[in-house]
Parts: sequence; C-alpha cells; structure tokens
Amino acid sequence: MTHLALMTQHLDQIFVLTSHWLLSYLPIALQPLCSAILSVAAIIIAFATLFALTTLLERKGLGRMQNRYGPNRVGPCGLFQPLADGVKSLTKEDIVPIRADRAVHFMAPVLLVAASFMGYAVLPIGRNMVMVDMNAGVLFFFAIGSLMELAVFMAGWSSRSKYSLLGAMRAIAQMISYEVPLVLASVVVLMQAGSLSTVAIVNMQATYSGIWPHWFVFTPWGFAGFALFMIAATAESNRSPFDLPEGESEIIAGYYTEYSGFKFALFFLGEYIGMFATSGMAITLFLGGWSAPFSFLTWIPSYFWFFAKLLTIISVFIWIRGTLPRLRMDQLMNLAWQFMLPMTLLNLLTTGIWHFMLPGFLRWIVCSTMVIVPCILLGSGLKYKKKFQIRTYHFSQ
Amino acid sequence: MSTATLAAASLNLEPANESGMDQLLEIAMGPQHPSTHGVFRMNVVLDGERVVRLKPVFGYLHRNHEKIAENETYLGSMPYTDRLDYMCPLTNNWAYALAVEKLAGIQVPERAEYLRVITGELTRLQNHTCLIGFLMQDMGASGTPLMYAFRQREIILDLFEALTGARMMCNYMRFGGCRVDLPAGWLDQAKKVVAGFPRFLDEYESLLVSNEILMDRTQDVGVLSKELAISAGISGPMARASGVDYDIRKVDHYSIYDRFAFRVPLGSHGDVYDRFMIRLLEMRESVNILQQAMRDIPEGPIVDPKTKIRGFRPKPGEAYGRIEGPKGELGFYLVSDGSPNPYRYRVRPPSLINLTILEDLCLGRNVADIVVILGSIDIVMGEVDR
Amino acid sequence: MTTSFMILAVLTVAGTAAAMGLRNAVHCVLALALGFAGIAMLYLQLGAQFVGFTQILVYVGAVAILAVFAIMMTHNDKSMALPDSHSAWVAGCIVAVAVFAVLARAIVSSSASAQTQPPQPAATVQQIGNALMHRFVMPLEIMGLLLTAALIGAVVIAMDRREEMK
Amino acid sequence: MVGEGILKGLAETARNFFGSYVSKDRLTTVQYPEQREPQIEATRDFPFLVYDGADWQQGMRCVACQICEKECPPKCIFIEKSKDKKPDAFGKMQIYPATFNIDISVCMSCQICVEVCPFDAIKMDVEYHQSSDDRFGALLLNKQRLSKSNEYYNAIHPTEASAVDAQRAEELAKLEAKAKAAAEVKAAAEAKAAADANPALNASPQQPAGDPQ
Repeated sequence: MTHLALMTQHLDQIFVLTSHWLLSYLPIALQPLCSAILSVAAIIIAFATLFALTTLLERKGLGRMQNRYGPNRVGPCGLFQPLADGVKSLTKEDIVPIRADRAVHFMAPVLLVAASFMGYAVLPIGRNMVMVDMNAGVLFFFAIGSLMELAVFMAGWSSRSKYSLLGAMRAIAQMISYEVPLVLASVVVLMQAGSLSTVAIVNMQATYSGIWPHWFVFTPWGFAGFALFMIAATAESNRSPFDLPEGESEIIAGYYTEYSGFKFALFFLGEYIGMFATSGMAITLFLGGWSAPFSFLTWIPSYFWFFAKLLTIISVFIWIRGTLPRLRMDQLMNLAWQFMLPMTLLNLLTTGIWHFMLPGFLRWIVCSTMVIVPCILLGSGLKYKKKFQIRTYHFSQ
Repeated sequence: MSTATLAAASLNLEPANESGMDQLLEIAMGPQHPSTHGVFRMNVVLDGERVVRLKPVFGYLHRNHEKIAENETYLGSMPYTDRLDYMCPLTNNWAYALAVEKLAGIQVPERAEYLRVITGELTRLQNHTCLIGFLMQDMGASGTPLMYAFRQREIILDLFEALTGARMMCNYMRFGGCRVDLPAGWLDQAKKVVAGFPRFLDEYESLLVSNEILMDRTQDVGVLSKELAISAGISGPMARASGVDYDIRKVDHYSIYDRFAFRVPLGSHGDVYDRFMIRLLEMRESVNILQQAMRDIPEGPIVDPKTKIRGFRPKPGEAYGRIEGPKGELGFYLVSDGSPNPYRYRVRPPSLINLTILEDLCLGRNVADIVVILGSIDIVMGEVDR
Repeated sequence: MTTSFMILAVLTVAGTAAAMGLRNAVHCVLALALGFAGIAMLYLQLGAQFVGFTQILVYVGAVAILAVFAIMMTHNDKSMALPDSHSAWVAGCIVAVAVFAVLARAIVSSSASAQTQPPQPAATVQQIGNALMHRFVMPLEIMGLLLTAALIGAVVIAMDRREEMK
Repeated sequence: MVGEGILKGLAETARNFFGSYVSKDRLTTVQYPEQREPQIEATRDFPFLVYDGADWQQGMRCVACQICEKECPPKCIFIEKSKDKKPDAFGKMQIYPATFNIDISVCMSCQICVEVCPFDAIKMDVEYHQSSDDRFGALLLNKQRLSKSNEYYNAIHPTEASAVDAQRAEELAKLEAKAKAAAEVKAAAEAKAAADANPALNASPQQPAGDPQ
C-alpha cells in the first residue's frame, strides 16, 4: 500500500480512529457505554449543525428564488443567523394555553425530537460509521418513524385548540397514508439486497463496474422506487407541497399553533431532523449511502459523499418548496392511494421480474416498460378523471 | 342568501344526527388569521374539514368614511378615498372625481383624461399582479409568486411616486383634471415599464398557469353561476369570470375608453381558476390600452381652469359616478345641497358586494378551499369596512 | 434479572397500570402506548429484533393511533372522562387476576422455565422470512385474505355511510 | 403529460435563482442603511414652512391667513395670529403666526394645505427619518421646527421651487414697478401740487392714481 493510499484511508476513518483512540484510555468495562455516548453526541452535534446550516440555506435559497438576498445581516453573509434565531427562540416567552394538558403539551416536542434523532442509529454515515449495525435496521427506522405520529397527535390534542386539532388530524392521516408507500417503495431494495441491515445494503451498492457504481437507483425499479420514496418522504416530513399539517394560510400552524419559544424551536428541529433522516434513508437505500459516484473518486472520504448527497436532496426540497403551491387534503389522499400505492405494488412486481430474468438488454426493456407505461397511464387517467385542463378563453365583442 | 339557506337545509345541519358520529366544529377564522386579507372574520362551522356554514363578520376596520366625508369639503374627501382600497388609490380618486364632475358639470381637458387612463390602467396592472400573488400565497406557494408580483408592483409604485409624490396615498385627481403634470422623463420611463410587463406576464404564466397542483386546487372550486353573479350584483373580473359580459369601460363609455382598442376576456366556468385567468388576460389588455394611451397623449392643460380649489360649491342636485375599478364597479353617489360639504356621500365598494356571496361559494368545500375562494374574490378590508 | 430488565419491567407495568387507572381516555391511550413500547424493548432485550420493531411499528404506530382516532370520533368533551363504575372495577380485577394466574401457572409448569440459561434465539430476519414463506405460508396467506376481507368490509361500510349522507 | 406544468414552474424558479445573481432587474433589493434609493423629486411626506433669507422669524412667508387650517382634512394644523405686524418679503406689513403647530401624528400628507396656500408658505418635506421615542412632544411640530429655508426647498424640490421663485420674483418685480410708478406719479403730483399751489388756491386737490397702500 502506498503512502498516499494509506493517508486517504486514514482520512476516511479519522472519526472512527479518533473514537478508538479516546476509548482506549478508558477501562474496558466502561468502553461500550462511552462508545455509545460518544457516537450519540457526535450525531447530535453533526446533525444539529446541519439543521442550523439548512435553515440558513433554505432562507437564502428561497430568497434567491424570490429575487431577494435572504438573511445577510448577522455575521458574514448572514452566517450566524441560525445562532441569532436560536437565541431568540430560547429567550422568548413560553406560552402554554390555560386549558392545555400541560404534561402532554410538554412531552410532545420532546418525544418528537427524541424519535427523530433515534432514526440515525442505523444510518451509515460513512464507511464503518454506523452506531448500531442492526439485523433489522430498516425496520427499526420505520418503527421509530411511526413514533412521530404519536408526538404530533399529543401536540395537537393537548393544545386544546381547534386549529391544532385539525392540524394534528391532517398530519396523522397524511403520515399514515404515506407510510404505506414509503415502506413499500423501500421493500424493493430489501428484496434485491436480501437483508434488512443498512450496512449490508450500502456495502452491496459500494462496488463498481468500470467507473460506474452499483447504486440501486440506476435500475428501472430502483429509479421508480427512489422517485416514489422521495414523494412519500416529502409527505412524511411535511414538506411543501405536502405541508398541509402546518398549512399556515389555512390552519395557522397546524399542530404547533399553540407552541412558542423553545418548544416551537424543538418542533422545527424535529421536522428538519426527520427530513434529514428520511433523506438519509433514501440515500442509504437507493443512492449508495456513503459510496462515491465514480470509482476514481473513492479517495474522497466516505462521510463527505454522504453529506454531499444529503445536501443535494435538501436543495431539491428547497427548490420544490419555492415553486409549488400546496395540495388539498383530498388530493393528497388521492395521490397516496390512487397513484402511489398501485405504483409501489407494481414496482414490487417489476423487481421480482428483474430478479428472475437474466442480466441483459431485454431485462432493461421489460422492466422499464413495466414501470413507465403504467405511470403514464395512471397519471393521465387520474388527470382525465379530475377533468382539469388548460383552458382557452374567448373575448366579448 | 337563499341558495345558502337552501344548501344548509339540504345538508341536514342538526348537530349530531342519529349515528352520533358527525360532530360539528365551529372555528373562527380571523380576525387574526394569516389569510383573511386584513381584519376579516369568518365564523365557519365544519364537519370534519367540510364547511357547512360560514358567517362573514366584518367591520373591524370601519372608520366612518362616509360620515366623515359629509363633514368635509368636496376636496377634503379626496385624500380619504385613497384609503378605501389602498391597493389602488388612483382609481378611487378617479371614481370620486368623476362623481363630483358629474354633479358640478365640469369638463375634463383632453390631456387629463389620458393621464387618468394611464394611471388607472397602471393601477389595474399592479392590483391584479398582487392579487394573483396573494392567491398563490393562500394556496401555500411560500411567497414566490407574491415576491415576483411585488417586484413588479414596486416599479409601478415608483412611477406613481414620481408623478404624484406618494406610492400609495396618491391624492392625484382633482375635479376637472389632475393635480400635477407629468414630470420630465416620466413618460419614457413608463413606456419602458409597460414594454417590459408582457415579459413578466410570460414568466408568471409559465410559473403558474399550467401547474397541475394549481389547476387541481382551483378548477371547479368556488363556482359562481352566471345567474347568481347577476342577481347578487357582482361586478368586475369576478362577474366576467362567470361569463357576465359587463365591463363599465365598454358599457358607460366614460372618459376616453372608446378611443382604445381592447378586448374583454370572459370566463365560462366561473370558478377560481377562471377568476385567476381572467385577471391575467385583463392585464395583457391593460398593457394594450397603456401603449395606445402613451402613444396618443396630447399636450395641453391638465385641469379645468374654471374649477376653483377653494370654496367649491356645486349646485344642489345628485350624481352617481362609477368606473371599472380593478376589483369591480366602484361608484360614488353624491347629493349636494349647495353647501361646501356634500349632503350625502355614499360609496359602492366592489369588494363588499363581491364578498356577499362568499358563503354560497364555500358551502360543502374544504377549509383549504375557503382561503382560496376568498383570495380569488379580491377584497381589501379598507374598502369593505370603510 | 438485570437492571435494564428491571427498568423496562417497571416502565411497562407502570404504563399499563396507568392505562387502566387514568381518568382521561386519551391519557389512557398514551400510557398504553408507553406499555407497548416497554414490551417492545423487552423483546429487544431478548434479542428478538424483528418482533420488537414490529411491536413498535404495529402497536405504537398503528394501534395506539387507531385507538386515539376511535376516541376522538366517538367521544365528545363531556364523556372524555371515563365513568367511575365500581362493579366494573371489581369484575376487571377478577378477570385480570384469573388471567395472570393461568399464565403464571402455564409458564411455571412449562419446560421452558425449567432451563436456567435459555439459549440465545438469534432469530435473524432471514430465518423469520424463511419460516413465513415455507413452513407458515398457509397461515400467512389465510391471515392476509382475512385482513383483505376486513379492509373491503370497512370500505363498503364507509361507502354506505357516504351514500346515506348524499 | 402529468407533471409538465410542475417542471415548467421549477425551471422558472431555477431561472430566477440564477438570474438573481447576474441581473440587476431581478434582484432589486436596496440594502437600506448603507444604500439609499435616489430621492424622487415629487416625493412628499409632511409639510414645512418656507422662509426667505437667513432668519426664520424674519423671513417667514406665512401670514397666518388660516386657510390651510380650515382646509386641512384631518384638521392637524393649529394657528394663532400675532397681535402685531411685520413686513413680509414684499415689504408689506402683515400679521404673522404667533403659533403654528402641525401634529404629524394626525397629518396624512395629502398636501391640500400646499395647494390652497396663496402665499407659497407651506410646502411638503421629504425627510422620512421621523422616528422618535417621544410620542407627544416629538410629533407635534412647532413653528421653529417647521421652518425651513427657501434654499432647502430649492434643494429638495428644484423644479417646483424654481417655478415658485420665478413667480415670486415676477410678482416682486411687478410690485416694485408698481411702487415705482406710484412713487413717480406721487412725485409728479407733488411737484404739480407745489407748482399749482402758488398760482391758484381754488384748484381741486388731485388724488394720486396708484396708491401703494
């Protein structure tokens, strides 16, 4: 091994090696516990920083899309804006409605943030950088995700506000509806990988033919699965155009209408952390996790690739948010049950066929057709059923 | 109102029918609500998220405009009309000036008429762009169309400021003309703004018109039938979206609108999408009118020299002056008893009258639809409450 | 008996006890969800990852939410507090004690409890999948059919109601 | 095709995103405290009183005629007439405002006072940095705070002010010419009277044609 290769490898493993080095000073009995604490702290710090950066990126990006500067007053280029926001939300008065259920009202944001952080336990952020390599990692991820619904309900119900309740009902209905396509869209990867372990799934994708990686997104079923997963993930994390639960023009702020100060900030944090987690899962399942996009780029540290992919997905989220109006509740449900669900089921079938057909050109054609044709048919069928169209207008004489 | 009560009766509004499953939820949307366009309140009774009853409550911004005007001189009311529909002060000025001119029999010089048409149509442009921006905001488009609209509105407001001295409270029209003449270079700047406007409209259209989510949200939502539009006295783009061919610029032949070639777009469905599209198309026609007016504007005096500023006392009588405002028929009814103050002063606010059918449009729809329907009606609370 | 087991056991028992004892129906459901979570963690402690996570996914994520929805739909604010009925309490306690007694007897007399050191089950997801797809494929299919039937039934009932409303 | 409109919209926002980095037309924001928009000449906010010369008390154009007070729609002007008189810019003896207050918390900047003023004494200011932490005192402008020099007026509204100045100069010239003519006539009459006094006492005394008073 050349000197250079060794160095890149060390750079790649710098966090792992540092952690080992730190732990080696501790007695053996304490090592597992301290290792866990260390990695939890690392994840919380890394993703809280990412959250701060994302709020800034979002405001700046939206600003530019809307022909404004975005925040640029606090620090150079407004870089300390998140800090100022944090200080602001910490120092604001914490108002609890007088009829609110205080205990539940307090616990809801805590549960939300805790649940959204727990998902990171199984996300491989880099090579050998996963907190727990669970046998049923993907299942763990979705199980934890379902806890968030409970937190949302607690927030909406305990506030004793009609807007909160409406928002919570919307949120729960939406999250339950989109959990089905979300899970079904990821099942295709599990079928192909034959494992529920996130580490195994990434390792499978981190190989190359020539310079091209074996990411699942570069197959017909993988691409369809990725697209469906991302749509469902947008809805799961209540991002525009599926941000009905908070729909500020309709129901003020949805389930966190009655929250203020730091608890409000916690909800905000929870939403973003949840969004990162779901995006991270999409990266893990379809975009090859921490693996480099070309074989000649493998010398760049693996965690860099993970965060690069994450930021790309976040940018797309921001872009979509800057463009699209919000859907209505019934349209949201129709999309979930009439389009997403059939498509994910069909995608399962396609994956099965892909698995049993011989590798080659024919497999590509058959599977692509199986995905594209129904998508177009279903889409235009829905459009026809809804009867919406671009109209032409006449003028009076 | 009758359709609303009928619909309410057919929906069986008794609280908790046999199954006991249907609980009605009454929420007060407003007066502090992000999308009620000011301090407006809707007491909405919901079944799930479906509207079964909606009671508009307004008057939070009432400031006794008409009574104040009866104790002011005729000229003294002019700055107050700016504050009626504060999005379009110049058309308000115009309608009021028109009513007084009718009352006192004042002739308006040629150049002043052109100035009025130019400023009036610029007002229409900025009102419609902003309305569409607000509508999209209500639909949850995180401000992007609104910001584009405001960017464009700002350019037009700069023109207003250069001409009248104020961006929004212009107080520009006078009885028998306008207050000041165009400053040097204003017309060239305005020509540039108007020439650039179609490009902005193209951008706006490509962002919005064919968007599937927008079409799904607005088509067949809040359908206003032609019959109801006529019987409820709806006017302006809202009536035209329902297919009522009624544009006061064409009907009344007021001012010099007969000299310009422009078309009146008509909708066929009467839904929110039609209202949105009619406004977009109207802006293109306004650009046409503006280009013709700025090409043809003659030199000459801008105000009738015989009309006094001080001690203006029209002869006893009454007059109703109306124009096609951006929001609909804006009329002023004045009765004079020969004193310096009007004996009776009455505004026909298009916002208020277009708002009266809100319940009919919203019944049976979703909460999310209410804000979109309200947004498409185009109200300004300053005018509704007066 | 490890400390972690003690903590989890206390959590689970407290949660389920609170679910029975609390006056507010929504609080009961939340406490029940806590109990479910505790049970899930007990499974995890035994090394049954799949069962543990499924417990969370199904019971906390779905059943608790379903219960909450049911409460929200059927109760109004007045009946939110459960009725305080003495006889129901007594009957409930009797049933609970009886069930506990039967279960305890069954466990104590079973061969499983005879082993002092149970072997690690180490059932991987793959093994469970294989079992479901080979040995238990019939029960699985039957259950799937049953659930589908229930689903269709629910849809039919819901559609009937909608027609009535029209 | 489904999604076409959405893609078109996305392309539009992307174009605006990149456009805001290159095109000044798109990014119109002015970074306020550091950058200022150029002053538009016609801009107006609150009224001020114009004075000629260097001394605001001496050169005040206002003659306390109270027309603006009467015409002001929200009635935000309060004037008290002086007891004595002082010469104005044209040399005429005029009363002047002993008190002239404008409550700018009431004023709505309609500039009707400017239009009705026959003496070009009240004009609209452009000073928009008006914030204050004194709610009552700072918003009630008295005569001294309202007075601004004619040079200032010329600086903020050059076109309008030069027209006003020209008109006033013309009036002044006219007045001076009139006064001169009147003085000449008077002088002539006096000379004539002096000449006539000797020959005939019965001649009727003649009134001068133009009395400067």
